[in-house]
Amino acid sequence: MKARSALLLGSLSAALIAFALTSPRVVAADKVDPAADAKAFQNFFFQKFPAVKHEDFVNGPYSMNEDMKRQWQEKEEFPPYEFALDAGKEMFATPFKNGKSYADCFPNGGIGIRQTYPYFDEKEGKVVTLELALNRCREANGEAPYSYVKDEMASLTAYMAFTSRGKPMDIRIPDDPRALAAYENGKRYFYTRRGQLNFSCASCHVQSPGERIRAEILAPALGILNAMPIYRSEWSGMGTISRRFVTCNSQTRAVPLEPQADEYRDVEYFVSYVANGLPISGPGARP
Amino acid sequence: MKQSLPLAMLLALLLTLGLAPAARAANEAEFKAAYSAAEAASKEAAGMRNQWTVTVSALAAAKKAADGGDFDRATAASKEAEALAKASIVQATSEKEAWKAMEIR
Amino acid sequence: MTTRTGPRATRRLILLGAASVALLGLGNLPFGAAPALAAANDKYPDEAFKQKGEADAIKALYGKTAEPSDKVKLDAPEIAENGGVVPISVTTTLDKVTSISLLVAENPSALAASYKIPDGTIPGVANRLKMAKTSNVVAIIEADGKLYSATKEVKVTVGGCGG
Amino acid sequence: MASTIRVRATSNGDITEVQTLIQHPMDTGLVKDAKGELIPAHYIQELKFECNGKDVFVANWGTAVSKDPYVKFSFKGAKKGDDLKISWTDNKGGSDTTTAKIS
Repeated sequence: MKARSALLLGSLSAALIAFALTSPRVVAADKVDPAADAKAFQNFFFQKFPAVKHEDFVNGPYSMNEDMKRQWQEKEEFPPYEFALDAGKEMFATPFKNGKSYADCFPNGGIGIRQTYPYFDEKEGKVVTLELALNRCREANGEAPYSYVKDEMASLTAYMAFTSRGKPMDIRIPDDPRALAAYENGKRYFYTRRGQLNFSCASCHVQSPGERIRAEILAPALGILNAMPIYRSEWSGMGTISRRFVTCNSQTRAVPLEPQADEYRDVEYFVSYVANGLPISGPGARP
Repeated sequence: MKQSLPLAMLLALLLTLGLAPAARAANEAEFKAAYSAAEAASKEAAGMRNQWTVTVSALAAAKKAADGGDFDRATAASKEAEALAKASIVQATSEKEAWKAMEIR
Repeated sequence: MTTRTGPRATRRLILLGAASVALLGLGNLPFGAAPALAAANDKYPDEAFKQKGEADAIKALYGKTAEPSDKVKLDAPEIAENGGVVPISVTTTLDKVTSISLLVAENPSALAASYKIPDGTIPGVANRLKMAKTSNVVAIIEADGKLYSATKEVKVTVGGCGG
Repeated sequence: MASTIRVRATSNGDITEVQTLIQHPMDTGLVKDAKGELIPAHYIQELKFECNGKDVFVANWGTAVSKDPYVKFSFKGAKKGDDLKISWTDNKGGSDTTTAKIS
């Protein structure tokens, strides 16, 4: 990290110094300041879409287009994720073979806590996502882990998200250099172009939200994970955050990493952190 | 498609010189060299966690063509795979710094 | 848009691909079992559902033609967010309505759904239909023995950037 | 196993609004599976709603109705507490039925 930022400062020299005078944050370019990042990130969207109410950003494409919003509201009357939600509730209540259940693995019995995930685990020194915690809970109780991209994991996370609906996203970054590094790694992944189409997450979700990509409207990056997991008409099924990251990668013709790879956990950490304060709206229905 | 032009010229050359039988063996060696170069570049790209799906499918197409004995197509596909892998390596290297320009400040 | 790397062709892309191909081989839909079932309750308009074209389906279903009427209110999106789930609803101010049907002209078989409206039931329905591609959606209402219709075009295409 | 039919029947005044979501693949018979074989057609053909011994709504569906189909309609002549019987049959002879109280 040190060498690269020194190189950066050297090469930008004059322009940077002039710019540094105006906003002190840049002088300390390599000192990571998540709180300032989050503020800048949110203001970028609030100024770019002044007509959109702040909490509406979590509705993704539907906050960007009236016709799509109407189709969504009609679906929401009896949403297609209804079955996953019921299945998740039932699974959550069914004890494991050893008598314990998910409630024993999570604070507050796992109810109304989704907004605190992913969190930075200081023992492990890494970001732990809700999907990872669920599988670890299963393994700790002698059960086989679920696939990260299939329906069981989506049903469980759908129910846990449902119990947190409306609660503001509340991601914490502890005062631990490894947490800052994970956050910065997530930010790097978010803005890094990949795949033969040479897109980064930002190319679509920061530079052109609200615009069409064939039939679909691009969702703004702000609050894009607040509605997870989502039932997508395109998959005619549920999708977890892992499934969304993997499919997004392959759409830009980048070979996806394995679900819950460090980069995915870090980018989830970054994207969730900058959406702090916006309400959880999962599970969601999307095109 | 950009590969087809050199391929066509190669074929034309072979036909005129009537070296078809000798060319058949040389092509296999030529393919092996091209394929291993492509594989090396592809491994490097994967090592940088920035592999492209098109590189993987070009490599697979090369192998399939070679198994079928069509070494001309196999060599062309290997060359394409190598080019794609190299491009993904350039992308990963340049993005190490370039991403900061996109960052919302 | 051919996906050279076949295995990842998503279900929806297959739907689109197969739908356009299947236009030719429609005849062999396994309706063998259905008529026996339908005979048990003769209400299932099997013949109408097999018709390819929209006009034939209406003729098979009602035996007469419809005239457009602004009393039939057809509510459908301008651009479908996804061809697999298109929310479409019909309401009307006509009275003595006995049947409402919905047709998607460009689908492999035009007739999508047909509803019987006994008296005492409000003449209207909302449902979610599948559309193979951009097409006219036609709502037919049978009121007091006459047919009224409304038509709206709904644009449908695939989503996403590449793959 | 829980019923495949989710229903919400709410009445205000003389009008009862009914919303139903049914868990069913609604395969068109035109889609290929991962191995390239056609998935045979499997779709609900008839969905019937009965209240107080009378049909209040009968749906005849083709292959163009979405997966996990949804339908909404309203009818008169019922009140809170009445039973609404919902039943469907599909082209493979499958079926399911449930009864819901109008709330």
